[in-house]
Amino acid sequence: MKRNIKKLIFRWEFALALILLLEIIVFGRLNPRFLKPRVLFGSINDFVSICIISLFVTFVLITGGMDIQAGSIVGLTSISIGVLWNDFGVNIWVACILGLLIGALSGAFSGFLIAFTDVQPMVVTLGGSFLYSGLAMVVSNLSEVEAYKGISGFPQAFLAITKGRINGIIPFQFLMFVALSFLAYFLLHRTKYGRKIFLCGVNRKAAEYCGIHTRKVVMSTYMLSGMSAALAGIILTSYLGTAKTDLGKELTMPIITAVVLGGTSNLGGKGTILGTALASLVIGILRFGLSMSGVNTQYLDIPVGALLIVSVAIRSVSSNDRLVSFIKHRFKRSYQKT
Amino acid sequence: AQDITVVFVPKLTGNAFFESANVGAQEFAKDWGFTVKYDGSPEASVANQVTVINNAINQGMDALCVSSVDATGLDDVMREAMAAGLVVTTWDSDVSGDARSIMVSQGTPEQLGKMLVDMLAESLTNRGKNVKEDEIKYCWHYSQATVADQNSWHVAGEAYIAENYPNWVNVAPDNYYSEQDAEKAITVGEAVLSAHPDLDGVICNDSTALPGQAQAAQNLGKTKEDISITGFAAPNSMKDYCRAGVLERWGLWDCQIQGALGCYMAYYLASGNEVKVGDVIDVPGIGEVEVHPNTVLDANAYTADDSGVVLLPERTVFTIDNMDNYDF
Amino acid sequence: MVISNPAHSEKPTVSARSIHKSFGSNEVLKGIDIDLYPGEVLALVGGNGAGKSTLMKILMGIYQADSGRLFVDGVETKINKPSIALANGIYLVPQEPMLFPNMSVEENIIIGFNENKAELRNRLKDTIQTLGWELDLKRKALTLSIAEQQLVEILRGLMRKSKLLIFDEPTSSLTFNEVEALFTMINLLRQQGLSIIYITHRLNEVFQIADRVVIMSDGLITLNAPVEEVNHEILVRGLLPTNIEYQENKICSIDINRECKPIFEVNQLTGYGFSNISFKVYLGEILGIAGIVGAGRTELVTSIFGKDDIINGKVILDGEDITGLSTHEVMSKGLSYVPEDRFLNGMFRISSVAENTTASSVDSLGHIALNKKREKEITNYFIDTFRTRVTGCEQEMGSLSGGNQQKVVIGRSITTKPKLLILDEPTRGIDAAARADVYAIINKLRQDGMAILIISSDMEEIVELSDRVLTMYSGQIVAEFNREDVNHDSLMAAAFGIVGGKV
Amino acid sequence: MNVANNGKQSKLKRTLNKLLHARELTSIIFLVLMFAVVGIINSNFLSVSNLTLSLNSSVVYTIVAIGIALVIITGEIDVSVGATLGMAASISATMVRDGSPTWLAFSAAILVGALIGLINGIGVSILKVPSIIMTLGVNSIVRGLIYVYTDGKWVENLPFDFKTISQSKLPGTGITLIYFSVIVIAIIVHLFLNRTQRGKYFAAVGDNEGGATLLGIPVNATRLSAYVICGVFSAIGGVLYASRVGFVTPISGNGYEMKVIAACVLGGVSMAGGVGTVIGASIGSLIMASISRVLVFIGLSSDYDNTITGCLLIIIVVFDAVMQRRNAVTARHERLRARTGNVNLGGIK
Ligand SMILES: Nc1ncnc2c1ncn2[C@@H]1O[C@H](COP(=O)(O)OP(=O)(O)OP(=O)(O)O)[C@@H](O)[C@H]1O
Ligand SMILES: Nc1ncnc2c1ncn2[C@@H]1O[C@H](COP(=O)(O)OP(=O)(O)OP(=O)(O)O)[C@@H](O)[C@H]1O
Ligand SMILES: [Mg+2]
Ligand SMILES: [Mg+2]
Repeated sequence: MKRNIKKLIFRWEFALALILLLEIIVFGRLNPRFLKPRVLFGSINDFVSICIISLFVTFVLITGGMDIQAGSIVGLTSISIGVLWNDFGVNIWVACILGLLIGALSGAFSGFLIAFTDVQPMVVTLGGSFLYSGLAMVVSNLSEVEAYKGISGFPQAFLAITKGRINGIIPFQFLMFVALSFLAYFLLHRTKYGRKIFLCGVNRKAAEYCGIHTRKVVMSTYMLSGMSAALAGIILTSYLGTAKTDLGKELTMPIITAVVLGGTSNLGGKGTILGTALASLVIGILRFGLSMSGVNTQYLDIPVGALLIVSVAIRSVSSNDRLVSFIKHRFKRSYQKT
Repeated sequence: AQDITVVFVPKLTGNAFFESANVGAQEFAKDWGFTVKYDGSPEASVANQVTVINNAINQGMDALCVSSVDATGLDDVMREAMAAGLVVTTWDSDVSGDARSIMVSQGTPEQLGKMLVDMLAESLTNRGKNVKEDEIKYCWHYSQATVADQNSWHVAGEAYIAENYPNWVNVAPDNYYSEQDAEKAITVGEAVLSAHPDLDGVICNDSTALPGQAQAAQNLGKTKEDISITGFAAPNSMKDYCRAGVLERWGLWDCQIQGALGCYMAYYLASGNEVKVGDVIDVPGIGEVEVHPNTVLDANAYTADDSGVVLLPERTVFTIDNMDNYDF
Repeated sequence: MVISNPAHSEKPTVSARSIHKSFGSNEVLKGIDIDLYPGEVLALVGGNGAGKSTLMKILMGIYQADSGRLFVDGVETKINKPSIALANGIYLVPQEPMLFPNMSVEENIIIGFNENKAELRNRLKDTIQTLGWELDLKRKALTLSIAEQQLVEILRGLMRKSKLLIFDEPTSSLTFNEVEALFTMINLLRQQGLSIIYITHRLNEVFQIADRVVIMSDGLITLNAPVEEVNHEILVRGLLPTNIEYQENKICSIDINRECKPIFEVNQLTGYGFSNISFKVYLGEILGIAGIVGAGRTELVTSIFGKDDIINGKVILDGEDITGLSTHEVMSKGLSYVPEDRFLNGMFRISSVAENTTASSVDSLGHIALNKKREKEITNYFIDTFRTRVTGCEQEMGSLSGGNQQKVVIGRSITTKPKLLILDEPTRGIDAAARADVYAIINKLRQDGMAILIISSDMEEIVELSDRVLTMYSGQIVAEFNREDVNHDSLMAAAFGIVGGKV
Repeated sequence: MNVANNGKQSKLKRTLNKLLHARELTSIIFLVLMFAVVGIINSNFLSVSNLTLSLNSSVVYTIVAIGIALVIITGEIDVSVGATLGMAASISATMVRDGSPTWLAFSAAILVGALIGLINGIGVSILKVPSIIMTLGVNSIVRGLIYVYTDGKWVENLPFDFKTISQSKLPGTGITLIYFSVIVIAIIVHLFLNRTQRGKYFAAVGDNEGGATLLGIPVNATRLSAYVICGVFSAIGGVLYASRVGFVTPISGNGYEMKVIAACVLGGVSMAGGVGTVIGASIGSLIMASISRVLVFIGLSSDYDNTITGCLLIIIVVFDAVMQRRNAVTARHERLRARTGNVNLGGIK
């Protein structure tokens, strides 16, 4: 029992949860409005796409891959839904399903290239990020609405999926995030499929020798992250009430940041959904809290970057025996001197 | 009302146009006695603006003055802000009429499109072209197909050309884009000039594209005698090129006044005053402005008593003669 | 402090005093004292996980001892990184090759030297010539087999003009003649006054090369004696854990019915690296394949396993044609393979022992959700039957000693209950006790009716285990022996392509 | 023995062989192919003046790509180069605008670049923060600091002298002195990496860190210096950017990290470390820098900009990877085939 607690305390997720708590306390003191449940929970509306996508980009990173195209898929999905609904008269819900399909296909295409030709994932998804944002432009040209205008006027029911709040406090987006976190957790940590993802990430060759279809597994993770990006595209379209080609273009770096801060190794084989979920909240709440405390949006990158470096540095230094013993040694010596 | 804070939201920070507007707003607000909080994200995106506006609501600010990156994408959050008791105005780039009270506009797309074309026509005339009869080859070079106002000027400008100068030929009907990347603006600019050696003019309705295009011409050793480049950019960023004889004229409106006025309207309403369409308001230090119905910008616009447009400031064409009178 | 030993006139090159080292709560070295004298070859033997590699890594500065002192030429020296060890003339040929995969063999060997390049090249060519090894210096290291990598590592060591040269199981993948050549070289170095540590699990090598034997067990030195004072018997006894009865592991031959249909049949198989291979394996039979490094045995079985193209011929498993199927399909038809390169193809370093054990049989662990209870059962079963030394089934695979890792990998391969099990160098790097365990396991498996194909570079092993032996040479089968005819010499001759006195 | 065989080969043949098998060749072929196709569509593209312009305008990409290639070769990554470039550009631009001599502005920029590189390097090699995290964090911070430093304003009206630095031509050619110097730098770095003991450490560290440590190669120092050099080169890129563009915005260099990484990969630098040359990276930069120019000449709508950039990138890397793999497999098969049945290949001599 005691050992279990000790184990828990030394887990990275625990540290993240502490940071989150600390943020809430500190920002609550700086600006009491921050603590209003409606405000605090409502803040997730503005970064839920990062949370959702990073859950599934975690899968990709665990296989040892990299996904910097998710942001472009958000825009592609959004504009596709808009064009399908506006110009092709497709029912909005059918359009959403088609949107998910488009996301899945986009992810699968990059995933296919990565898995079957062994080109470095970062490069393929970099190409993908150009390609899909370009395709979004092409799709928007199919519409009679000019690209810059954005397609709006969606049915009320569609807009409502992101407007509702439970008890007027907890927004639907938060529930979606929680539900998706559970789904991702189950998939990654509780299923055979999830196990295969880890095995592929630790040693893909050995996984091959174990009879695992590593190509399918690797490809599927990109498909999943593509679908999650599509979902984020749907949510953003509904939330903003407009379908645009460039939605999500600024998400790439925050997504990767959330995933790696969550403890996922970019070398593959390591990572947890809980970590990613917490990290995405830590970053989102940090940005929100700083804004609430009056920090100008354009300076928010500084504290976020600092948090990223400092927390990961502390973690890696404290897990590095050599450095720790060196520091202890130093400390002891200076302690003895005084 | 005491201690009113207006949150002044640009499309993006770090852009000369918006930074100048902020300078103007801050200076005037000091005299007028309220606080302007300039808050925006370095990346122009709807989602980022929504975040900034939500933060303003949550912080309990009094008023908003927004230049929207999207014509409709901010509607919901703007309405939410109104419901939360904030005064919501826009400037430079509008949202739906019912999602804000006052818009401070630099003019309609038609006016601005016409201005761009007129500046080009004048430059061409000054170097001896017959704009009514010669086959004038021209193209547009700006930031991106997704940027709302620049595109609306382009569309209006094209319509104006079709009507008045049917003899002109657009060598690239799909336009050239440089994505607000200054270096790309030069590369694209150079490529445009090399790919079309017989080009007569380039319209750069983007404040990054214009200096880039001018620099490109300079790199290729072209001057205003070889090619007519014009567009919208802050005077400071173009003075050198104008002196070097690379371009003859370009334009903009006084964005400092515009920013200040937008914030003033927000402040005015937040102090408890009411404004109706047709009112004339005396703005200290600037002068009298009239509130027009929304239909001055768009014939099909939403009309209501409490939603109107202020048309100011006047647009200015800069040339070697007057540019030193402006410092922004 | 100057350390001297009455038995030696000279001062020791390197000495270690009361070295302690723990990884977490696992105390690996519990006070090691050791002296290394010039011109002496010290054989270091000990079970898997005894701490041999750890001690060597401490000498090399890769790990730091928790406490204890190191002396070089009698002067206390802090060796806290490899460059210091190198500067002090200490060089370690590591247990697992650590080459630069994208560099050529030559670059791999000469990098890090400050000598004149041309001279270095000549010296390298001379060394290779002396050894008589077959190595293309222009090849990229990533195309080398594990055995070839070991050759390169050894060459690196021989090229160094060091005072203390450490070989950590350098010959685990090598066959007779490479080992012979290495020994000639070591003798040469010994005459030049080098001090050499030679770690091995092959006890007969100890008597071939060593001047002194040191046995390590559980982090302590339990025996330190001149080689003349020990014999095979003493060594074996000294190596075995005290609580385990040593049983001379004679594989009892069981009756194999070669009349009925073979479980596995290869017909005129030709692929890359081998040609015209035909053989049959019967139920309960152990078929050994002997050969020297590069004979094409690994290529043969990996091609069967779906890892490379088959040009011609047929592979039949239990009546089904499995020629050219993918690895996944081949496995599901009932074939398992334990790869020779454990690091590259066999293990998941940062995964737990449990995850490693069940990696081949993930699909049978529940429907969609992973049945962790079942996983634990399976893992514990294998830990118990294989006597794997782990702290628990959650221990990270990479922190196991080599032998224990190998046991986990073998365990994994039978979780799928295969009809035919192919073991490629199954006891590479495994200690005597573990080897006995593995043999016992193999024996049990075949008694349960599994057919087994063993590839090994260790002729003794082939002789001891196989019911029937094939020898391969240059990609072809050159001889077949029945159990009764198998002996070391005939195998050796066949392995070099000499059958019946002619080449 | 093979050693002997190699010795017999004439030196010329060997050099030729080496050139033919160099990875850079693929990149050059693609470059030539791309230029040829565009030239067929629009012959203006192949004019001497346009070709020299293409070279000249790739200068910023090239210098940054050389820097980042060093880091990638050691097996790490640096996504802060864009921010470093922006910072260096802002600093040098404000200084020359406010009247400092160019050399001083240049030195200050380089100092800042080196400092950022040093911070990255310390984080990665000493604190052992994974490089993607470290540089992502530094990227955010430096981006934010640019806003603090410039107050979000553009730096405009740079003196004419400063702008002409990037424009002065090598006598008798259309090539700018700057581009020429960058190519000289590329060659020097190339020689350093391939001909010197120390230079080879970079690839060794990226290829196998453990192995490098074991051989006493100063892994940390090598990585650290790779980052510092990368920071310095990014800063040089920043100054060149400022001089070329003539004004500096706070978003200068945004997204350059991805473009130069793409350039490196196009030039055959492996993201896994250990493989690649700066010459390749320079060629890749030329391809990357030419894409937007090419599109103008093809006359395709700029709406297709990203689509085509993406397709080109994917096609080139996939094609290259498939070819490389095929070659490796063929080579392996040939070697194995040569072994079968060759009775002389036994180990004993
Ligand atoms: N990096 C490490 N972290 C944790 N434990 C380790 C580490 N390296 C080795 N160990 C543990 O130390 C013990 C000794 O390992 P070592 O590799 O020294 O054994 P060895 O004598 O070389 O065995 P083998 O003959 O199998 O190579 C083992 O129990 C192993 O699990
Ligand atoms: N990735 C690769 N690329 C090219 N060649 C390779 C590659 N991997 C292995 N090889 C070749 O395969 C051979 C395999 O190793 P090895 O010399 O051990 O032969 P083998 O058939 O396994 O011999 P043994 O009979 O000892 O198993 C190597 O000699 C090497 O030529
Ligand atoms: Mg060992
Ligand atoms: Mg083999």
